[in-house]
Amino acid sequence: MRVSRAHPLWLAYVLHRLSGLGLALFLPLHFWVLSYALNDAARLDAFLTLTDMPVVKAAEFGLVFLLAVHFFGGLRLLALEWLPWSAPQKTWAAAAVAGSFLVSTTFLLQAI
Amino acid sequence: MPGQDQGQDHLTVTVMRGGSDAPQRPEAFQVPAYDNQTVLDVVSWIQQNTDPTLTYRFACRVGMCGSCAMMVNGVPRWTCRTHVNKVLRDGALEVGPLRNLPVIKDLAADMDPFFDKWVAAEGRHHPTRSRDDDIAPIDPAGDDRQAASAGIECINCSICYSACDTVAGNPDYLGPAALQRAWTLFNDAKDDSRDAILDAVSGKGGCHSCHSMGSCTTYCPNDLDPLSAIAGLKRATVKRAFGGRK
Amino acid sequence: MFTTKDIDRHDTDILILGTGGAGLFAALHAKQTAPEGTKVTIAVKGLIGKSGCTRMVQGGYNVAVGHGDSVERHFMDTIEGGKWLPDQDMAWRLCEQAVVRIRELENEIGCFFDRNGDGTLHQKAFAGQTADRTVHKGDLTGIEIINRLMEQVLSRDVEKLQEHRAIGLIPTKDGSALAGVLMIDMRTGRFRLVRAKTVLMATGGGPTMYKYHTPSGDKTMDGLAMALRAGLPLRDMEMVQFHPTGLLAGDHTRMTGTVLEEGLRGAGGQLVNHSGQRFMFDYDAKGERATRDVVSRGIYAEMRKTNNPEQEGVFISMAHLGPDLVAEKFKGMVKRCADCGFDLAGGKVEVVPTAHYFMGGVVVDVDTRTAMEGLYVAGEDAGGAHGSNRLGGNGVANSTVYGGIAGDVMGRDVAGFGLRAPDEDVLEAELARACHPFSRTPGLVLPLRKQLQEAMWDEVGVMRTETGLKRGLTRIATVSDALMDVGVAADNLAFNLTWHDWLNLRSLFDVSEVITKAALARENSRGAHYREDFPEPGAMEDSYFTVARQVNGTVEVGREDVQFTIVRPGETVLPEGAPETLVAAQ
Amino acid sequence: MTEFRLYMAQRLSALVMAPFVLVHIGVMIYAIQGGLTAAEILGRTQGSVFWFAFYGLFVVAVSIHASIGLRTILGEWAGLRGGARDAVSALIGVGLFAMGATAVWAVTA
Ligand SMILES: Cc1cc2nc3c(=O)[nH]c(=O)nc-3n(C[C@H](O)[C@H](O)[C@H](O)COP(=O)(O)OP(=O)(O)OC[C@H]3O[C@@H](n4cnc5c(N)ncnc54)[C@H](O)[C@@H]3O)c2cc1C
Ligand code: HEM
Ligand code: SF4
Ligand code: F3S
Ligand code: FES
Repeated sequence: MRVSRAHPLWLAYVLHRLSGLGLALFLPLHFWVLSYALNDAARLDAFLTLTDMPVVKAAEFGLVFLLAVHFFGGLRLLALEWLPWSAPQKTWAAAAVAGSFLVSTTFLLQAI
Repeated sequence: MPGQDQGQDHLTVTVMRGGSDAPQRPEAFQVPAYDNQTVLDVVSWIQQNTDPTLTYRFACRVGMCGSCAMMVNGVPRWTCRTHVNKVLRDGALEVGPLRNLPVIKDLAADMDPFFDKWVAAEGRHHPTRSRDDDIAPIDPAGDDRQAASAGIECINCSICYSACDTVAGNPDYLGPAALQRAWTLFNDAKDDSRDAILDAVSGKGGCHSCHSMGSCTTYCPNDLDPLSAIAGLKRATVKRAFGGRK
Repeated sequence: MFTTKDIDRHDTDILILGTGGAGLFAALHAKQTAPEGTKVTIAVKGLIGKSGCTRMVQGGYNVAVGHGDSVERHFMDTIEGGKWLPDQDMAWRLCEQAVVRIRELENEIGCFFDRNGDGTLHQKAFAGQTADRTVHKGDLTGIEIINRLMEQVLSRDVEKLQEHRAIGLIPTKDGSALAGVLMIDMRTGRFRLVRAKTVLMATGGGPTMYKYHTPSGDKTMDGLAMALRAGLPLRDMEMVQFHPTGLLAGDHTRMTGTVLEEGLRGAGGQLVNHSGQRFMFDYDAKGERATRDVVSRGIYAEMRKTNNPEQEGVFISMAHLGPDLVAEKFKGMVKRCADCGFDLAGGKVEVVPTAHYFMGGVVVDVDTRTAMEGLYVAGEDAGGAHGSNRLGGNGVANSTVYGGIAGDVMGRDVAGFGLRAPDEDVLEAELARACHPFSRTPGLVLPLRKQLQEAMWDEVGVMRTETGLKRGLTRIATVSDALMDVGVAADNLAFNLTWHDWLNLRSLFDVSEVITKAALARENSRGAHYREDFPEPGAMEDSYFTVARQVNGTVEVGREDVQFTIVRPGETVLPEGAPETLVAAQ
Repeated sequence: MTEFRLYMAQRLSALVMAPFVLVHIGVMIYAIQGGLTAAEILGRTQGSVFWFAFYGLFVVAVSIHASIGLRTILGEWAGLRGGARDAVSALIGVGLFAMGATAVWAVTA
């Protein structure tokens, strides 16, 4: 049977998990790109010029977005678990998502 | 067939059948609609009038025993106190056994794992006094007591347990109700075993496995808040690790 | 189709039937007093602690601790409330042990009962009490008691047979002792004989043979029906307590009959008839605040006057107290009504008297022993402690007190007993009885249950007459015969609720007949039993109780004199000059 | 490692990363504004003890944090249990650390 469970806290949980997973998958790639610098700065350069391309821009936006989502979601969780407040958790979830959007949009605007 | 009189409105009800030995399969029924009708009434009507082999469970019929919980249109609910109108989608209902528990037959789930975990979470009182002593005077408004009282009205219906995806993914996870019970006891001035409780909820599948997804709190029919209770346990274990005492 | 060879056999030392207050307490106490290594088994028709009525207790637990109250005062209220019919030794033990039991519940089991601001226990007075005596946890006292008991039992080494329904007491060949209990493992549909050295029957009575009733769905008088077949004497069987305000929501919903709490009337709730008139003052000077039996009769009489098939009940109306106030003070009740589509706070809700508690039961001594060696009975299955009327708050006190006593006594007795050989003929007869419906064409069981419930409500209900009761006997017999021709398909017996509906109904028929015959035998009106043709209570000095027994297949009812072992009518055990009541005037 | 220790390690590493993430995002925004070149990046970071420590700690924290996180996901979503799950996640942690360390070395050495 299909399970319905779309409520703010659950969405926040899924978002946090998917963003964490996304970051974990991206991280090795990121490290690999940076390691290029070790033996060939030019190759790194060539790669980095790709950042001008819209696709790469979008990917980068996505990554920073993931990081922001995960960061705020993580802070939300830490607050929720470790600070003894409890009631308006939904507001927290919402605020975290809103905050991440804010940051990533700033980034996007800056980058253009 | 009685009840299926012409002209009366009908509900289309899909019921999950099957169990431990037969695979689950949906079966559709037409059930007459009434003004005051709960999901339990709908299920009962099918068993009493159309299919005598349909299995479900209930006892109190007023939301006190927590025996009648089922999945209703994808959401775990106490069926004896769920008015059909509240959950009907396009005149249809889909009813199944509680999620995250073994199915015995049709709509009756095996609740033993739920209670085994209740016990595993040290979910029982550890006495400091005996029947020969007076009853301890306790300030009902004290902080500890308020925290203990917050979760005390749990009817162990297992709705939160069925709603939680962590339970679904992690068979060791003690689940929201058992952990909430542990938190209640932890705050109970009369309880002797606060350390044992924290130990019990710090192991495999303990409170640290919870991802605060809050489905427990969202769907608890008694408006209890296991999410916050579990957060309380996490806090208490962290405090203890840093040498803090309760 | 089944023979005794198909029965799984299983042995234990102490067997407990039922997991209400009585059953769970018995398990705990048996573990405490029985010799090391004694095997304790609990078998229950539903899930442990989740079935039965103890869980549904709202108002609370009567116990004389504080507010100037005393065991003597609790005892006198119990005797007078029971109209001098209670077994006085049982009533005394109930009041005396309740004091210990409540401390055990708080201190050892872990219950938390509501406190006053200064930390002491909060106590209130139900109707019929002369002291603030009722300990409670909000209006969900039963959940607190049963959950705490349940987790204590679950965490001990007790064998659990859940969804095991007892269907027959199997004695030894000479019939003097109990050998074991025949059960159906409901989940698989298989039969199982559990032999034990001692057996506690705590299946909780439950007058669910009435059209309107409050008890949980698993309670269908199985215990008393089994005791009847085993030839045990049953007392006070005419005494069925009706709660005045059961919800009336139509016969297609299981909500019908469930209790709207007593406190609503206490707080000023008004009962009005279909012309919008308050009527309770026509029946009693206390109006809506009169005791349960009086209000139930008032409502019943009013319903009869109206005699409108469309509008059966009367209405309870709270709105004049201010909907917000009502919603706040009776949060749980208002929410429950709202869930079912009724507006208790602002509108009016249709109500009807509803069968609530069964005072009658197996004759036992103060140690819960019965006439049959090895069989003990406690809780609502046992008769005697309440006489003709149970005070609100004495029900759960009774089940927990006597459950604990049963556990202690069985724990001590068990060493002196061995396992006994069952009478295979009785076993075969009980098996055949349970299998009877497989030999008939399958049909619907529900309509017959409805017919029984109508008959009991009409003829053996709140008000009774000889003609009505006799008519009742005929109606019961007719439908009972009809049941024997309704079959159940035997192709899938695993968790087959329809088979169990059939068996439930069988028990209800058997006990309904006893209730009716006992009601015929009592030619006066006491407590819950009201005979329109004998409205007087009769001289208290000459009080008798009824004892019913099945002899050669027919139910015979006799009368026995009440023994005033502690106090005689007109006297009191309270010290001289003790005030009439300690409850501040409302 | 007990569940509780893993929990603590994940939360503490997250706390450690929090300021790093903010700074890192800030730097990226700043860098991207001018368009990135390898020389620009390396010019800023190479030979800097500060950036070495900064990214070094970041890498340590993230390896711990992500491997524990993936361990949970492997358990709940991939049904991996017991030793296998611990081994896989430890491997991921070590791998992340190795790659991260190489990268940090590359940009700061
Ligand atoms: C709605 C409601 C409110 C009440 N409020 C109060 C109150 O405020 N104060 C008060 O004092 N009393 C109250 N009572 C009465 C009180 O609940 C009972 O008197 C008491 O709890 C009975 O306890 P018990 O252990 O005998 O039976 P129960 O608690 O009813 O338990 C019976 C057990 O036996 C099991 N069983 C039944 N048949 C079989 C079988 N064939 N085989 C195996 N197991 C079987 C059942 O499943 C159940 O587990 C209330 C009752 C109801 C219905
Ligand atoms: C400062 C930033 C970060 C914070 C505050 C943070 C916080 C958290 C927290 C609290 C959790 C636990 C979630 C839970 O158990 O439900 C978590 C999980 C996780 N984190 Fe982070 N994190 C941060 C950065 C990162 C980074 C950079 C990565 C990627 C490499 C990452 C990957 C993960 C993964 C994979 C999980 C597991 C998700 C889950 O269990 O649902 N995190 N994070
Ligand atoms: S916490 Fe709520 S949902 Fe969970 S078992 Fe208790 S009452 Fe049911
Ligand atoms: S739904 Fe599950 S993950 Fe935690 S907050 Fe509730 S227990
Ligand atoms: S039947 Fe008891 S909670 Fe629904």
